[in-house]
Amino acid sequence: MHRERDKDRDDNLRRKVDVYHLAENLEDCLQCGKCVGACPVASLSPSYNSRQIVSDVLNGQQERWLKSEEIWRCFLCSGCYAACPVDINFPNLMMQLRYMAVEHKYGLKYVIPFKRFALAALQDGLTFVPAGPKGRDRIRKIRTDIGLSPWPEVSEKAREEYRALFDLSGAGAFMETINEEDDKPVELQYTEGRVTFADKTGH
Amino acid sequence: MDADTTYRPLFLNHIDDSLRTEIKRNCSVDVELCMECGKCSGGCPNGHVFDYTPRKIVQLVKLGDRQTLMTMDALWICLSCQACVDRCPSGIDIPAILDYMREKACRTGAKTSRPLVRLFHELVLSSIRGHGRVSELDVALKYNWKAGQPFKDARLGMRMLFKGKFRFYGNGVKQRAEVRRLFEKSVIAKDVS
Amino acid sequence: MQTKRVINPGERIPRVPEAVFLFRSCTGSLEYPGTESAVKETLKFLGVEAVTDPDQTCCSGFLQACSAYKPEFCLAVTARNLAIAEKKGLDTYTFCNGCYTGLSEFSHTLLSHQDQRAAANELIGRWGYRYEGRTAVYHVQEMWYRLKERIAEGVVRPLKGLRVAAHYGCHYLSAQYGILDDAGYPTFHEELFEALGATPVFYKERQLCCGYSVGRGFTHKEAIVQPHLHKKIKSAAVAGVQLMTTVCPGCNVALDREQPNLNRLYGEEFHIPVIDLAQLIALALGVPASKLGFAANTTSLDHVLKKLNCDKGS
Amino acid sequence: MTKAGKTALIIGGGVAGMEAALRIGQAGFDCVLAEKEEVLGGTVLQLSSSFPRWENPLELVEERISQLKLCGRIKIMTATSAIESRVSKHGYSVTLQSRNGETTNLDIDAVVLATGFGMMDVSVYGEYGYGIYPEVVNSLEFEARIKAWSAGLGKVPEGVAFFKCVGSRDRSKGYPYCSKICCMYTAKQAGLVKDMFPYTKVYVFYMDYRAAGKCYEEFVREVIEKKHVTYVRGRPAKILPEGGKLLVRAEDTLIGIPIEVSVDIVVLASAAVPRRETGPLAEMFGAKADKYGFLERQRFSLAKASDRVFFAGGCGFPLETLAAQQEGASAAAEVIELFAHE
Repeated sequence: MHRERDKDRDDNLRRKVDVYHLAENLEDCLQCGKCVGACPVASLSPSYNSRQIVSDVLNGQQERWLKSEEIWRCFLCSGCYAACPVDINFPNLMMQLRYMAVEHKYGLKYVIPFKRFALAALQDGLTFVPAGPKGRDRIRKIRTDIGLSPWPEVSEKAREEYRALFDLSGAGAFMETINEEDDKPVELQYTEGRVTFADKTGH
Repeated sequence: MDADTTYRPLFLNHIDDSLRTEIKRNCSVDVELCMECGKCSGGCPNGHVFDYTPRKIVQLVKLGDRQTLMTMDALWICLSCQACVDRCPSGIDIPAILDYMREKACRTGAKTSRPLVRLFHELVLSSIRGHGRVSELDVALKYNWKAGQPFKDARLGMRMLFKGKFRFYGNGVKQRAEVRRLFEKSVIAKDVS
Repeated sequence: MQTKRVINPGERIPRVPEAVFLFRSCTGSLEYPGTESAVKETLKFLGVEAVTDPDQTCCSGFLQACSAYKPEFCLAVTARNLAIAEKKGLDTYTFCNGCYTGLSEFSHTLLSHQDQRAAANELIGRWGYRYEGRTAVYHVQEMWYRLKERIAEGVVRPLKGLRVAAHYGCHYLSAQYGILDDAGYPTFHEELFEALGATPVFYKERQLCCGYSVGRGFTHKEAIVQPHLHKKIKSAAVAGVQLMTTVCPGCNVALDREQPNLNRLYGEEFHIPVIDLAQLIALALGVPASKLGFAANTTSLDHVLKKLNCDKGS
Repeated sequence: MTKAGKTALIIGGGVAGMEAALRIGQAGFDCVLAEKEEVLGGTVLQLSSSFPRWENPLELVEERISQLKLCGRIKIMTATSAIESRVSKHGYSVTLQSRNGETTNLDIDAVVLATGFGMMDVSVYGEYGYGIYPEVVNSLEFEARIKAWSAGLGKVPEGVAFFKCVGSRDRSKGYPYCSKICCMYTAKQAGLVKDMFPYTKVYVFYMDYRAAGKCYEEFVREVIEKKHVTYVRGRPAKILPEGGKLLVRAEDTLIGIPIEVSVDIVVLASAAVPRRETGPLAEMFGAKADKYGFLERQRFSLAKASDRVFFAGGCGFPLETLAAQQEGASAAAEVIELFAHE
């Protein structure tokens, strides 16, 4: 650890993070902490602190959250966004923070499990299709029993176009950059909330 | 996984003012005067390596979290340089709080991440208690022995010994008994033991 | 302050359409096919034609939120799917909060950023699609609430004495502006329960999310999701909830499938069946349980159905 | 010395309106003081104590009322509101209507609007459940509870939580401005609870306390240090009913941890907003209002809103009692100056 200096501060960080222009009013943040009070994750793992993450982005400090395990804990449930008195869309910010972390190869292990889903989805045009034939048969049976078509109709045309869009939009190239061997380790970075309070929690 | 290990938010109703009043009584420091401005943390020369900055230490006292105060890293890396007291607009003596919590930590045997600093601290104090002043040789030998590095600084020690910087006997001051009485009179001795 | 937050359903859907484009949800069609069936049955009862299209694909919002898909891809997919609805001249109705938020957020981005819309339209233009933003995105629950009286009139199997609790899910209410209820304290599901004759239960953690929304059920299951769900289901069990409804098949997966795991981990005896709101409505409207696909549920509904005097088959 | 022929109409008999009427009357001009309610005093009537001196504000009201009556040039019309106004030769011709329907026509030379401020309806904050849980009250309603307690009525609470900035400094569901007085009156109310019930836990959830005024900072510090009110820095996110109590969820932002606290009563310091009546009155007299509905003063003027129209007190912006008196006096000064030159 070192004392933070002026030169460590990236005044442009909040713009660099906000690639898709989804959290443009970040500077409005009042640091009031209403988001943390509303956060279901913070109530279980208090070192995840949305207010502190916003503060770090605004202060141009990326070291901590980039390498942190905390940013991967968010449920994106938007409770913070609903609570926020200045309507900062924190889930959208979080989404972009994660893309930035992935870009720096941090936390890839939290994306890799979805690679399988993604590749399967490309074949079917549907997400969450069971991998094995047994699961598929079960779905077919339930659907037939209740009078639906055995399988949700997704035309071959739709599937082809879906696959093509995947490659054309750059999503395919992005997915190829997510590999287990590149994964840089992340760990809990924030001291917020690491307070023991042995006998003072719960009711 | 045991349900009881699940973290739960701090429940303010369980917080009493016992630690706050204890600190007020024993250290004459009233943390309620704190205005949470953070000037103490900004000026702290070690603030960047503290797990809890001076401002947060005061906050911990307010919240009555003895456990964290006794086990935190900052307890043993605070230099007691008094910069925070000097700067505090309310004159809160944070090093006094830390002195008090250090003694409590030693006496209750709280876990620490800095056992060597604590060992040194204890040896210096016991040396003062025994001799009325710090006996360097006594402290250095005991420290190196207990820290498992008996030959550390041995050569330097020999040189100092030959030059008459160390003495084996006659280290103490004359009125040792008075110093010892001071130790016995200290509130912490009454409070903890 | 500029936009109204909570609006009345008549303002949201001024005229009940004759036909809607029903956006198929992957989870709602695969994990809980009963949801799809119940939505179609309820729309049929309300006299609204549900138009589907095999050319429609997954909304891709889930994998995007899991950081697996680039947003550019999802913007193009959304533009393509909505272009299909636009061609039919219909508004889009989803029966999954995830699809709702995916479609509405992405379409908002497409419509408010000229360059992103142009890029997406260029990608889908090669197959003759074009997205202009003429189709509005709704959740079917808005239709249920809009036609609450009509549904209440059609109840043939009143859910009398059934203690039902709502799980709103996050991704409809999180839109915050121009929605049916206050995200801070929503009650429109409870009002619907009353219309169906059931007893709504307000349990403590009613507004806690399901924890599964962005795949944390795969990456942080033990660390957070299970303690989180334990907190939620426990508070529902304490309040004496007999049945819980969702409006998002994704939430349904979390709340239903995790219960046996929670029982094992925490030594609990939770048994709160979780179904879709549409399934509950269809049940009250007299749709036979055999058409509602309760076989897909991990936490079985048998005792609830028995209480309502309808077997699985009837 | 009489200066007959000049009459000022003061609409609103709160502290600011009474002050304006008294000054104008004492300067020798005729005054009509119209108050919508049955009694004079306005918002201050509901208060149980004042900051920064812990005085009884009713004493001020009583003193002013007796002075008004003694003056001899002031006509007090309670339960009366202005319903119509026309521009006349020297000023305005105003129609006043009493609550039982009687109308009075008046020719006046100047008008002072002193309609005061109201409280925002905070039921838009579903997370706080105002209007759903009976023990969640706004600050003015809480003043009534304090009065009841000091009269020996009501149950002693085990815990009370005050939320500041409910609706103020909130661009999402409320207003972006700071209501200015909430920090002080919340400290006052919290201190009063502690005075009455020393064993009651009192929590004030705040973002910062804005105590800019003579003896204000000392007042808040006294409440914290001497009366031992617990100030918690963080905006609460949620109130849940639990076991007959209210569970508050928030963050202690000074240490960065989520906290919960169970209390009996939650007091919401609602944003101060313009009263409903202010808008139509402003329109009636051609006074300009800002985007929130507070009256705007003309450039470099203290109280002038338009020709022969002045305002004072909370209808311009929320303010404390002393400042309302000062604004009333300022408006009176401008009226007197106008009358003296004619």
